[in-house]
Amino acid sequence: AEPVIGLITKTDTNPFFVKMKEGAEAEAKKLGAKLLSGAGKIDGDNASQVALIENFVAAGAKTILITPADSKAIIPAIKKAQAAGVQVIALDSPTDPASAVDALFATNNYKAGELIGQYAKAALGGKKPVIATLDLFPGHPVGAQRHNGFLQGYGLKSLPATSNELAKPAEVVCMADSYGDRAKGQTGMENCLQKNPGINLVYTINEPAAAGAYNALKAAGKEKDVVIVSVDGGCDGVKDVAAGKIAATSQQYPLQMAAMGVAAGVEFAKTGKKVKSGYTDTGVTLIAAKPVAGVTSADTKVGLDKCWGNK
Amino acid sequence: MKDKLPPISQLGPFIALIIACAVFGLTTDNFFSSANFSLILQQVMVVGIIGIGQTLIILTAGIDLSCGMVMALGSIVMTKIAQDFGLPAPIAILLGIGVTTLFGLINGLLVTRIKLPPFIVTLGTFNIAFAITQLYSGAQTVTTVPDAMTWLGSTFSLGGTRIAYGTVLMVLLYLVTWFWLRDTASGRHVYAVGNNPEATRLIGIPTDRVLIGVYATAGVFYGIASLLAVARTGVGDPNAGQTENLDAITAVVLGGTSLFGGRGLVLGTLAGTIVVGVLRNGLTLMGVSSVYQVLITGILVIVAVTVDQLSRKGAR
Amino acid sequence: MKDKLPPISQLGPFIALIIACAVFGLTTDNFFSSANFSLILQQVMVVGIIGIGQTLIILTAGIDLSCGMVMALGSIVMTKIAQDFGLPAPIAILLGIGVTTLFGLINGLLVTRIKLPPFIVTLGTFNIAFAITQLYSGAQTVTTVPDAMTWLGSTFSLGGTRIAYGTVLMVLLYLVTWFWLRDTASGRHVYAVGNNPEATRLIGIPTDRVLIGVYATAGVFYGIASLLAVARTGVGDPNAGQTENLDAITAVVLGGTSLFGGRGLVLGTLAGTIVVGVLRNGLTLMGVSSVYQVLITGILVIVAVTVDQLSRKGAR
Amino acid sequence: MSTSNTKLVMQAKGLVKRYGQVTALDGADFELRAGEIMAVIGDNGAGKSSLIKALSGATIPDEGEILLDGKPVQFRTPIEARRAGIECCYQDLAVAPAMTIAENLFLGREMRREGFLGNTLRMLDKKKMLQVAIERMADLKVGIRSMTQAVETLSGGQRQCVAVARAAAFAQHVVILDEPTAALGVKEGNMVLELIRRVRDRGLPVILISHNMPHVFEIADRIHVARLGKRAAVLNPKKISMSDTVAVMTGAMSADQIPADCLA
Amino acid sequence: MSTSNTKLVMQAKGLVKRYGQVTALDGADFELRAGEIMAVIGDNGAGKSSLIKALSGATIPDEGEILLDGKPVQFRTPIEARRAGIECCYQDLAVAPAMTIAENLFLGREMRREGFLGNTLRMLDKKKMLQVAIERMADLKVGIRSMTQAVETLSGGQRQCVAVARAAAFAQHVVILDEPTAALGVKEGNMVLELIRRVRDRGLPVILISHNMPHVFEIADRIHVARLGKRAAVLNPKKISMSDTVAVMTGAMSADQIPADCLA
Ligand SMILES: Nc1ncnc2c1ncn2[C@@H]1O[C@H](COP(=O)(O)OP(=O)(O)OP(=O)(O)O)[C@@H](O)[C@H]1O
Ligand SMILES: Nc1ncnc2c1ncn2[C@@H]1O[C@H](COP(=O)(O)OP(=O)(O)OP(=O)(O)O)[C@@H](O)[C@H]1O
Ligand SMILES: [Mg+2]
Ligand SMILES: [Mg+2]
Repeated sequence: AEPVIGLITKTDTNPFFVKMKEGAEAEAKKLGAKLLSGAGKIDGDNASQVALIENFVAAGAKTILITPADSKAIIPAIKKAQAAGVQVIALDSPTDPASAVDALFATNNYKAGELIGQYAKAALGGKKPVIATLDLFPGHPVGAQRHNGFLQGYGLKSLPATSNELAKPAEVVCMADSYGDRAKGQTGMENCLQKNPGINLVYTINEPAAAGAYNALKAAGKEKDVVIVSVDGGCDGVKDVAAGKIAATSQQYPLQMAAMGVAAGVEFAKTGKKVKSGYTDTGVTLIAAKPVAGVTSADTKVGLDKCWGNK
Repeated sequence: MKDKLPPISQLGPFIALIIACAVFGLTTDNFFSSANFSLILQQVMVVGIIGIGQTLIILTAGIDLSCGMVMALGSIVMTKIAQDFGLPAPIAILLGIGVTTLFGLINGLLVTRIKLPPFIVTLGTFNIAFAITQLYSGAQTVTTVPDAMTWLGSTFSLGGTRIAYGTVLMVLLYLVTWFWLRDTASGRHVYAVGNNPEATRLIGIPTDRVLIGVYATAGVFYGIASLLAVARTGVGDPNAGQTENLDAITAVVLGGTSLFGGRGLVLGTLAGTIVVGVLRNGLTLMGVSSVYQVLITGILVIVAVTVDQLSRKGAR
Repeated sequence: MKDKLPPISQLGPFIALIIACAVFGLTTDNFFSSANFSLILQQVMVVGIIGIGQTLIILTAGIDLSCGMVMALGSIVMTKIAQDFGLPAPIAILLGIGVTTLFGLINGLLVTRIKLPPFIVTLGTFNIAFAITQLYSGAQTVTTVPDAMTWLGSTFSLGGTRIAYGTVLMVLLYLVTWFWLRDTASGRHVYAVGNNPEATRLIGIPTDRVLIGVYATAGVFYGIASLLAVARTGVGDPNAGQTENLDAITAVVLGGTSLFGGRGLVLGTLAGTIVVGVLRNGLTLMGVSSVYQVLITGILVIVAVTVDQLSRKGAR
Repeated sequence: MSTSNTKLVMQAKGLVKRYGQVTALDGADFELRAGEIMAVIGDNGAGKSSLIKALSGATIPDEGEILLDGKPVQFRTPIEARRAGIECCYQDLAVAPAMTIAENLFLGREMRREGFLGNTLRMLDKKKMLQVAIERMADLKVGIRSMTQAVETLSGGQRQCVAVARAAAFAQHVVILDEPTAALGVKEGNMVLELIRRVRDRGLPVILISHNMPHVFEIADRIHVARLGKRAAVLNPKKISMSDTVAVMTGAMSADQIPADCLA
Repeated sequence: MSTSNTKLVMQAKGLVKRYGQVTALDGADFELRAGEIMAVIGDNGAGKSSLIKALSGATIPDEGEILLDGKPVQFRTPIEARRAGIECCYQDLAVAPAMTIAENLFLGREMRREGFLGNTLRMLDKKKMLQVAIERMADLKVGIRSMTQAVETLSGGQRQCVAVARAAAFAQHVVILDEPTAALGVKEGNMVLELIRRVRDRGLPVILISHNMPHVFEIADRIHVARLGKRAAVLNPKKISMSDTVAVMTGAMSADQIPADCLA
């Protein structure tokens, strides 16, 4: 019978994970494997992911690919699956400790943040930064990693990659939760502009939030004076970079993660050989329409080439 | 005949509004400005219009969990149809509103014809609308949106303050609904059905038709909210609508409408909606971090209803 | 005196169960195995136990939105206290259950003493419990958990099938609650309060005390659910509990308990919980992708209540 | 028995209504003549309310036939009965407690304003409705201070007056009253009897369910005795004594023991 | 007037109860003697129900004083009144419609099983309660088939019998009945009167609100006339005529026009 591979994403509404799933499905079809997929009900939903691991094991999956919603809470369930002879590979986000899974194909969210931080510093060119951050929502590790990475990259007081709290140096004048959502990002930006009309740099958790922020800035007539940086690298996002709405974004590669994961699963089913353990960085590329000195970036053509979503 | 409904919590949201405004006014510089208030109104217009539909349904002792997801589906349908088939915006908008109305109608038919509890029906259609939204959009944001669909998000100037057309539409719809509920026979029947459905049936009012009408009308309002969501964000967003049901129900309850039906005022919902918007705006201006915002919102919601309840006791 | 409550939807979930099992049995290899059923029971035990508390509250015509978040707070409190102060597990567990009970008590006091609507009270405590959970845990998962707290997640063998102790506890608690509601005075008073609160008060039953008792008892159940959540995942998870309220209410309604209070059976909630668990498990085994799962769940929820409703009409 | 050729306005034949184990109606017959006051009496649970519920479309009988003006009708909802001009005041008072007295009186038959406001905006004429409400209630001489009071703030008897007034005021064809005087004081009870007479004088037949024998004998043209879900007899109150009537009602006397001239 | 030295079981002085604009009680006095049946009559809205609600703890009067056996009491809830042995059957029938007749009869005073099951597990003795319920309802001769029927399936009069039976069966000190015969048939009404007599014979005083004058005159030892929220007079039914009583009640005759020997 064809090997069974399970894919568990954080949600099935975030385009990032939807594309990851599509990539995995395409790869599975190509390699002749059966892909089962599932997702948490909301971001951070550990309980559903645990149930999915169990159900996939029951369904005969020999390899499970997971984007852990909670890097620590998922570990006991992973251990149980491994005890049943299943290979577990983390995608996108690491577990804590990272060694709990057989391998990790991921992007470094802290690093992604650092890149746009560095870019923003150069783009502002010595102007005193007045920063607004549109974060994810309370308690989410990816939200903290990107946020803290961004501040680190800018050279401001920040927190390490392991922290789940958001650093708030004096330069950050306003923080709002966007839930990674366009409408909420727009509302957050509007409120921040009321608080401090002098904001000249906006960090956003992802590109939909960035698009919302741009809407708000445009309505206030400030879109020209403010630098927006973001993370993700979806096609809509890259298009926004090309259009000058977003200054730069850190591009990540969900399709690649998925493809590598599925390939490893098929390999394990056929040969019984587990994937090389440890961390495989699927890479982050800084995409910017206008390169700045001292920071390596790719242009939007490269970005569009490798972007995920509808090109 | 003066419209003396028995006392309902109308003070609650207003007291909360005043307290919140006072605190924000004292602790922040920019809160008290017409620009800021105009902004808050824009931020609440989608939930505000969903809240009208939700109020109607709650007045009949029902509840609608599907409202937000149906709204999201509506905005995907109208934007995607316009994008894929190049249909003129008005037709695409009507089709979108048609879909949300259809969902309302289905809810209404299940509630009346098969006598299912509204909670479970709309939980079902919540899931169904979500799935259809995801499948039809391919989980992709629709970015090519005709200008006519975003017009309501644009602003005009009134005494130096920029006001969005959508805000005006919201207020108008509230006033129309208020008039309808208060001054027409069919509006009073909505109250009667919620107050005592069996009596209303025996008196000879077609209760089923009233209910179906209410659910379908709510669907129309969700469709208008779809359009406003598109106008506000400039895209068709398949991830929208997931929390709007709780938001809208909160606004309705905060506005003093009873979840047991038959008692309430639609204008209270407007006040309830604005309270939530003011809180979010003011707390952000104060620089309160988001966890504390959640905490404060939780406490304030309870305090608002408590103050209202106690003040009404005193008045008796 | 035979316990003949007026007919309520009890068939619904069972019919849905049978249909779902038949379909899954035919289309998948692994569905019909005792191991798989044991697994499903483990997966539903947290929501299952929350559902007992939710049933009690809904029987009194209330509703509890805070249940899941209070459960999450409880599991953070018990694990973090054990981790930070090295307290023995039983004491830490009791403290955790104490906190959830306190939340239940506060809900109950606000509902009875100030006469606030349960929906708005528990919406407030939902937010408050969430914020406290985040603040107290520093948004960090608590990973150092004493073995005694995970014991309920471990299994014993019964005729070759591994059964979790937590599952047994869940079934026991359902039976105890069923007995209580059916065969004791205070249990019957819960029904009476939900059925006609004013009459129950006039008859001379301390309705407020019954209500406060119900909310506090529900808090105890949420505390037990906290422990089971820790036992099941092996950690204290601050992000847990966000969707359990809708899940639990769905199970209660699917189990035939009326949201208007006074009618229902707690065992129906168990069936309702299992239906949802079976669906999720079976659809995953069938390889149905999650969006379609949502769609099918939505349709099945409606179909289950419809079939039930129609079958009862026929029986009359 | 000279009146037996009078036109039958309503007629029911062999009505059966079962609720699970309980048979509320067990082949009940009924006849209502034009312009008469027909009292329906019987023990508690005899099936009186079930009978009139079937006649007014509030429940659908399992078996049997209903004729209105000699034509078979099937009311599936109270609306259909109301369209046929039949108004009913039910025993468990069909009122919307949170709404005002005036609103309750006009529920389902609201008056609109004149002109644009009424025709196009369909705006209610609350002033006029209030005025008519005050008149109608004044007919009953009930001391209610304000018609804009919610019905739930009224005393038991006051509530009943609202329901009775509604049925009497708007009927076109038949008025059915299920124990309209049960909660009423002596004065108010007499007012309702007076009202019933006035309705009859308008030419409308009235079906009156009552346990109050003096009331029944004071006002009824004929008495329908319900017993165990059936019609036990139809009596002539001018001829039969109150105690014999009670004997028939409780089953102490069977129908064939009654002198023929007491039957109606 | 020889009985005026009898012990006063219950006494109320100057009770006032306002609902917004409406003054339901306007300085009402009340006296109940040991072992008597005290009828309370009055127009609709005269404040009868408000009076007994104040006496039974269902509402708290705004002003005034209540004495039980000469001692001032303040009932803040019906529970406190019930603990003092006062049982009340309210006009709008305090029943839980979804629960069975037997359950309704025993609500709040359930019987437990003997031994371990009852003492430790606090298990109800449903069999015994059912049996007692059947006996109590048999006292009233109501033809109800099954005590395990939900109350909502009963006819209006049957429901009333349940509420009356509950109050009569369990009182220790005072029984208050608010229009207990309103919805009852002739037979059942007489049964209730019979029951009231038996309660009095047990030595308990009874307060009976009724609009049924024949009933009142048949059974009452004294008649309290309520009018406009006050006590208009206390009459002696052995001396005064029914029509004079009605005249006092409706205000056609004032209290000082009544011959002194008719007062009680
Ligand atoms: N909805 C129902 N469900 C079950 N049984 C019912 C229902 N309605 C009426 N019954 C039963 O049918 C019988 C007749 O009831 P009905 O209400 O017609 O009596 P009635 O003559 O009006 O009595 P009353 O004088 O007490 O009002 C009763 O035994 C009652 O219990
Ligand atoms: N909860 C309430 N809110 C407002 N007004 C009330 C309330 N309860 C009673 N009233 C008013 O108080 C007055 C007295 O009412 P009450 O019920 O005591 O009259 P009653 O003598 O029992 O009349 P009935 O014979 O009709 O039962 C009435 O005018 C009534 O409208
Ligand atoms: Mg009846
Ligand atoms: Mg009264």
